[in-house]
Amino acid sequence: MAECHPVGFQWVMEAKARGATVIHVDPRFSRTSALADLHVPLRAGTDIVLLGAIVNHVLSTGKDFRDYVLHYTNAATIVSEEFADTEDLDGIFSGLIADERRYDPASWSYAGAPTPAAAGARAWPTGARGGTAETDPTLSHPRCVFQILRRHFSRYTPEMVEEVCGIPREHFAKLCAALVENSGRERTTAFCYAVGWTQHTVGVQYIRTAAILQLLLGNIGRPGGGIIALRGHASIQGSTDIPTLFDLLPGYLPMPQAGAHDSLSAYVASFVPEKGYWADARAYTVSLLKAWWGDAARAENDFCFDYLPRLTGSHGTYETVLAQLAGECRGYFLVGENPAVGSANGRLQRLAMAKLDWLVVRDFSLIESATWWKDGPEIETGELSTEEIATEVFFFPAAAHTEKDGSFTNTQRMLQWHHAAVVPSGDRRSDLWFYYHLGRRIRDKLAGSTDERDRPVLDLTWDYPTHGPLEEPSAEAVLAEINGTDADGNPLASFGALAADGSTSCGCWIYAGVYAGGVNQAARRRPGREQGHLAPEWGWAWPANRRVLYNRASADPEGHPWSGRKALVWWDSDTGRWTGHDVPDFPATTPPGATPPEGARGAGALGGDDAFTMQADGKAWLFAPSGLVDGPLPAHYEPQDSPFANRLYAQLHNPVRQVLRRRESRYGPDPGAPGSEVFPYVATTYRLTEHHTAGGMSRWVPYLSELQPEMFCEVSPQLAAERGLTHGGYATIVSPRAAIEARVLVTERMRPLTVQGRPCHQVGLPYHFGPNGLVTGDAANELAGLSLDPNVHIQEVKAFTVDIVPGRRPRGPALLALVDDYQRRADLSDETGTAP
Amino acid sequence: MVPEASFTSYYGRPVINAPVWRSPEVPGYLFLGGLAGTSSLLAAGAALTGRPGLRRGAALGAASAIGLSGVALVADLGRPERFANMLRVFKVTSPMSVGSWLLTAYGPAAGLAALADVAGILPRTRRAATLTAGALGPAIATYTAVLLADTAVPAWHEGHRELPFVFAGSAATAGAGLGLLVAARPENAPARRLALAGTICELVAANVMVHRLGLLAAPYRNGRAGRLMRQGEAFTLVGLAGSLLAGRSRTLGVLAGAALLGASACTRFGIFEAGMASARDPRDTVVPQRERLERRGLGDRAVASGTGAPGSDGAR
Amino acid sequence: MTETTARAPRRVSFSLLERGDPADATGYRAHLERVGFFTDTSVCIGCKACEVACKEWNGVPDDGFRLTGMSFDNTGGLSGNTWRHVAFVETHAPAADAGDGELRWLMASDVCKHCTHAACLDVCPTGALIRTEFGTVVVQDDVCNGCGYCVPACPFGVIGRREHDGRAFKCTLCYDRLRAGMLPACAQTCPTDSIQFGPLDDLRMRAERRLRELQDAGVSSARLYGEDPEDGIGGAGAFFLLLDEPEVYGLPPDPVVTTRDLPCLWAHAAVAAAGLVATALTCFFGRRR
Amino acid sequence: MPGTVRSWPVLRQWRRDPSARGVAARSARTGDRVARTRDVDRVAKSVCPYCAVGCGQDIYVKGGRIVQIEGDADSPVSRGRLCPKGAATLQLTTGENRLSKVLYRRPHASAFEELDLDTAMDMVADRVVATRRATFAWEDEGRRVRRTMGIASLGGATLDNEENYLMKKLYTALGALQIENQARI
Ligand SMILES: Nc1nc2c(c(=O)[nH]1)N[C@H]1C(S)=C(S)[C@@H](COP(=O)(O)OP(=O)(O)OC[C@H]3O[C@@H](n4cnc5c(=O)[nH]c(N)nc54)[C@H](O)[C@@H]3O)O[C@H]1N2
Ligand SMILES: Nc1nc2c(c(=O)[nH]1)N[C@H]1C(S)=C(S)[C@@H](COP(=O)(O)OP(=O)(O)OC[C@H]3O[C@@H](n4cnc5c(=O)[nH]c(N)nc54)[C@H](O)[C@@H]3O)O[C@H]1N2
Ligand code: SF4
Ligand code: SF4
Ligand code: SF4
Ligand code: SF4
Ligand code: SF4
Ligand SMILES: [Mo]
Repeated sequence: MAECHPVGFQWVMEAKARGATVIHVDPRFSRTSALADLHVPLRAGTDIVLLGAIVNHVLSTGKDFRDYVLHYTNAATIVSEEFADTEDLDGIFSGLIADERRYDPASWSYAGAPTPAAAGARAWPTGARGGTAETDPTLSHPRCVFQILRRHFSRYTPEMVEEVCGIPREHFAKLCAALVENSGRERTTAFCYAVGWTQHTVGVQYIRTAAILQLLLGNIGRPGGGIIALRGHASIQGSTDIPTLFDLLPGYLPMPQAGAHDSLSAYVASFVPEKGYWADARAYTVSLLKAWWGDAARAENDFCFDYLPRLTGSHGTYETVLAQLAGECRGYFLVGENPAVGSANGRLQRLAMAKLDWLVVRDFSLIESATWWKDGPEIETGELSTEEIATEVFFFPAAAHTEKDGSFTNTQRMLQWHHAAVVPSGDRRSDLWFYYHLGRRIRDKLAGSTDERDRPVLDLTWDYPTHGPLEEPSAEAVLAEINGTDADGNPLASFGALAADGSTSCGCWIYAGVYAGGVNQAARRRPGREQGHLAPEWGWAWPANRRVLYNRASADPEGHPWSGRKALVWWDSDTGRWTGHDVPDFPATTPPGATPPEGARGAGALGGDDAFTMQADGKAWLFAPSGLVDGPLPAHYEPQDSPFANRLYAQLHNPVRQVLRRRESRYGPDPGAPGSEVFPYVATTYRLTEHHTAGGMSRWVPYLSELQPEMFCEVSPQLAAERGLTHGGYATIVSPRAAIEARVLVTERMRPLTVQGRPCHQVGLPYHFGPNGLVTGDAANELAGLSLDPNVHIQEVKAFTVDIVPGRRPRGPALLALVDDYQRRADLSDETGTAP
Repeated sequence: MVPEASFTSYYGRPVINAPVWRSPEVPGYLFLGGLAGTSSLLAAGAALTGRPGLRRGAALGAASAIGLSGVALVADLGRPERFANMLRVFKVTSPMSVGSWLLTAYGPAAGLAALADVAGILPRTRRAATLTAGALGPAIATYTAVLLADTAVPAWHEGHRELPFVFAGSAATAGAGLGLLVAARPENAPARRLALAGTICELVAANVMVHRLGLLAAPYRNGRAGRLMRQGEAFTLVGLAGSLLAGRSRTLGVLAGAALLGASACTRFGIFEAGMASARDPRDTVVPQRERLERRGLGDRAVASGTGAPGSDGAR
Repeated sequence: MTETTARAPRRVSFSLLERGDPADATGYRAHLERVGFFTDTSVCIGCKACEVACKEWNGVPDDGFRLTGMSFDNTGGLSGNTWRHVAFVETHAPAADAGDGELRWLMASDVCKHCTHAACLDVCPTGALIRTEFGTVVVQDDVCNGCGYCVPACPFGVIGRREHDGRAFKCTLCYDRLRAGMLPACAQTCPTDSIQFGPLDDLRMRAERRLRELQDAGVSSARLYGEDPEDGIGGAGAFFLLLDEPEVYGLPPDPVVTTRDLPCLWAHAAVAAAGLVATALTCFFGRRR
Repeated sequence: MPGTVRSWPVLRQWRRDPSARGVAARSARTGDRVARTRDVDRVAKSVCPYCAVGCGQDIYVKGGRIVQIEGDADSPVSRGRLCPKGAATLQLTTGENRLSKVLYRRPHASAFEELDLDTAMDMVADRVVATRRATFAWEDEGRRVRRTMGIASLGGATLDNEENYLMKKLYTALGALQIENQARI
């Protein structure tokens, strides 16, 4: 966190100064470790074992926060008889359809009460709807979630942690003690994570494990608690809320699926629960359609629902690359992203771009993704030749944030408006300008068309006011559309006012209220020092300017704060309302002890202790009966490329992870298989404080470039000795797919671990470098393969196997020969490692 | 002495910033200043004692040397066009400022003396100028010792008591050398005597200095500086011997003069290089300071420290 | 910052090593309280924001793009082109410390010390270097002629001459910002408050408190550096809390302003010059052989 | 005495600053120095463009040019602080390594050429229309899909919400659904 969120880290330092214990779990000793009270190095890719063992510790010592667990989680809920755990099936859950590489999640349901998830795979599980799940408040029923959990995590022991993660038992004991002592009524513990946890083939389950632990300890929805995602770019959160993502519509509404969602009703019915805020999803959807298609969207035509394109599977960025290679996808916009360096397996990215008809790059400088056709690594190796590449490339210089109005949503879900300071010069334009005017031109070109397929384009509401000499569209007008309006055209104050009858319009329901009263709430800047620590009048957080989600859980079932020190919201019996420091995340007048009336729907169906208001059952899920595609509980699986066998189960990998069968993305041999010794080390990739991601915003900036001027790798003195690497010299790092070179930093900060009785050396690789810019180096992502988490299709770049040898890598075709040679020695084929 | 093992540094990087002064400009400037100063002194003596040959030669030598030294000085400035800023203020705390003012008085005097002498005009002005230059000459010859010693460069600063004498000796050596070059018997007798005094002073002072420097003697003994210092001593001895015999032969006189000039130049260049070397070596800064702290009882040796990263050892 | 008027009328001092507020001795009638930095390296996260913010504000050129291999330090040290420099030291906790023998990564942001007795300032022949009304030391780039004297004079290796430009540069303690009532750029940006700016007296108190806190927590290696007005430079205007010996961070253990010895130096030079005169006289007027 | 002589510091120094280490040696320019942010025309309130912490930035504008960017002390997120990246924002946005011209590479060409912005926009609009037309599908394996798999887009996390919104809206109307951003990676 000190490395990648340095200014956020000031609050950690503040907490530390007040006596908080800071623990850093990371394979490397980083700047964060330097300031932590305890650094726990572990083998990359094994956190589920560590977290699972803490879960086990909490459960087996009875240290869970029982009142919290009982009321706010699904611990008491009884799970279907058909469910079989990894304990029963040696590492897989019931429902695996191995040859389709997927699970049928039906058997994971609550007994007699299938329940749709609030996120992820949203569809209702098969089975009868409407049942109420049975519960056992004594938590003793063998099929209640609590008991399932106990059994499931019982094999996650301190010994296992030592064996798998390489964390000595004393370290583990310290960690457990610190967590448990810092949880309960009076104290809370927070977990902060980022891509060290997500970029794995089981990334989502990492977070799930942490969620289970935090729920057991009562650390969610409370001040100083939570699982805090330290997200990436300035508006990565915003680009998820208003998603430039294939599977979502604004506000986490799912994109419709081909076959299943041919009408609005079928669509809504497929995922909308009876209870909680999601129950009103029809209103959110209709309002979105109204925002996009205005008067054209009417009840008679299903509000233009049919205008939406449908999914036929996963169409994530890596699938897109495959579609490009197949010649299916022919035009590509890169709008502030540099996949030639930043995405896994840069070579595949560039080979795919070479198949395009046209490519549009909008960026500040000539990043690698804009110039690969003349100076990419494949030109050097001879795999591609410039003259043969038919792709047309357009480079548009982008305006910077200083040159445009707009809002970013930060990692706290807070929107902050930035005001244009100057007008961009030359051809520099905002992306708002680009898309608005591109849309305008396309509409002009299609004007008068009677082709049904052009209707969605022509019916779009696309009349934003423009200003200034450049005809810059008004970002505030767009924000107002996102916020939405009521039947009279007035800005909405909150999503509660949305209707399903077409009378309201709203571009993103969770953002409703950001323009309340016609005022840009995201631009509010009442100085922090003039406000309490939540600073509610600075910017605007979705939903409803709420700063802590699920804050109902900060009070006990009776509505009193669990502790005075940790008060956040509470029930005020005098006024009959929820009140407190934050905007309560609960129907304001539902009393703590309320039981919902029969037949109630939506928010009205929430009971007084249903603190998790987005959940269909009002409870936080220790066990996820739906929503995840790779199991209702986390289980440790080895990374796709790993030198170690899975000590927990016979099943080596996540059976439903996504893999390719392609020459460019071959995987390493299974641990212990012949050839596995060819790639004996674990590599992990990461960031440096001084650079930014794929380098577009740092490798062209002299003041940042001078601070980390060249690609390097970090190795321990022991590994350096083993391989004859010299400090300051060069090393060549070879993965099953590629070879790169890097300067060597020999440092004790890289510590060899003992895993399964043998030494485990890890190689650290910053991933910011590439061939263009002021400072250069081989890109770490050349080494990475395409093995993805099946839930969110994220690539595994935090743990893979490599070999490392002294000296620079060969140039030209000899580089390919080197990799071929390694592949031959390891006996790799396109099939290696791809079994479920 | 602090044991070897406990010397630590930051990756062997120097603690102080080494002078940015270039060679040969700056050591040349030091040498030429010494040469000019003593030459003026000789010229004045010659004027007072009626040795016109020596007077003219020395005055001309002084003027040329100081002229050249001015060029060397300006050449070394980062912003030569701002040379005049040297006279913006007068600072006793700055030997360079003091030197600049000295030069401002001395330079014209030396120039005038030489000009008048060569042209054979304005005898009274010439006499006044020669005596003025003669009076300022010793200051010109020695202030540069203060200039060097008033820095954080260990090999210079720690030698600050002896350095003026080394410089005075070396200036005398150079002046005498010039005297021997420009004047023949019998006018060169004072130069021969001065050679004797100068070389002895230079040898003794330099040896005392280096000896007293302890650890910091190393920069004077090793490397380029060491070679220059040894070469200087050799020249000194040759010059000394030559000057003792110079009464007999003009050729020997000229040779001795050249050797003496060489000796003085080597010493100044050597001292310059020794300073540069010691500035670059963190040990020269750290160890004496550590010892000093220890003597005051402030050493904090309880803390074992070391920069763990490879290549961080500053051991020489 | 408050105007200190109580101490007027000012004493005009000529002494080289005056005590008290250095702005007094340099002609400022109604000057401001002396300000400086307390850099608490125990909370430094080595982010180098201070280096960047300084360069942005002051338009300092980059220092070249070289990987040094010195941990994460690639600017190497203070110079004309780097006025804040973050050192990275990979070491182990001392045996006596709380974290006995553990790997430590020390980070420390170094800067000009704005010495009470500033050698650079003393030796500058042009008056380019001056003491300001804040008690800080700045180079005036419109005056400096690049003589380079300040460079080896500084006992900390702070000031440097910029190639191509020829003038000497160093931290100005953001003189122009102070005059506008703003924080120095580096202090303003420092995420963890490792760089604290303020009146020197306040800072000394804060530093003492922090030192006690750390020592009570078992960090026996914590010590202050440069805060003592009795030290060889009369106390630094920018002082530090360190977790190891100064030289480990590249700082001199016992810095001394060289001008402290200047009277002695001038005396020796005078004797030497007199000796030269005497010798010459003897040579001319002594008994002829 | 003429003014230039009178302002000669060596004459001034004897009055108040005999050692010439302070007020006497001060140049007129030094005497006038003050932060360039003091007399700006405008301060635009902004947010750091790098990471999701969302630190506040103040952008100082003078004569239509940005003269300084620094942390906004009012921000409860950052309290005026910026990390090295945030602190380098001035150089990022005003540095000489940012391009300002549209560039175009023809098929098989070995270099970029400059292209007029208007022409470029029109060409891209043409490409979109043509590719969409050529690749539009109403059905996939008998299921209605109403889409084009011919056009994809990547990026969004560095952009504003409003920009992402227009992108998603336009692409969806066009039937393009391979719309992705950094959230995936
Ligand atoms: N300076 C800087 N800041 C940034 C960025 C940047 O590029 N530079 N990028 C921004 C973006 S886009 C993002 S997404 C965030 C990412 O922020 P982070 O997630 O903090 O970034 P990383 O450095 O990639 O990874 C974090 C750590 O995970 C560790 N790690 C690797 N494998 C494992 C593992 O299996 N388990 C555990 N526990 N740790 C592991 C790595 O050693 C590394 O120290 O940062 C944002 N902030
Ligand atoms: N091996 C490995 N690979 C990784 C990761 C890892 O940890 N390890 N992390 C992954 C993560 S979390 C991320 S987020 C990605 C990042 O990977 P990318 O997103 O590909 O990398 P960036 O360099 O951030 O690219 C963003 C580009 O947007 C440009 N830009 C900035 N502002 C604007 C704007 O307003 N408009 C336009 N049009 N362009 C703009 C920048 O100049 C920059 O070139 O890398 C991923 N890849
Ligand atoms: S640290 Fe060096 S540069 Fe700074 S004031 Fe002291 S002597 Fe001058
Ligand atoms: S280089 Fe400039 S600042 Fe340094 S001493 Fe010379 S004139 Fe003064
Ligand atoms: S005070 Fe100003 S000039 Fe000095 S280091 Fe900090 S930012 Fe740079
Ligand atoms: S800005 Fe602060 S925390 Fe960052 S390196 Fe500088 S002193 Fe350390
Ligand atoms: S200043 Fe640094 S921490 Fe703050 S938003 Fe920018 S990049 Fe993130
Ligand atoms: Mo990211």
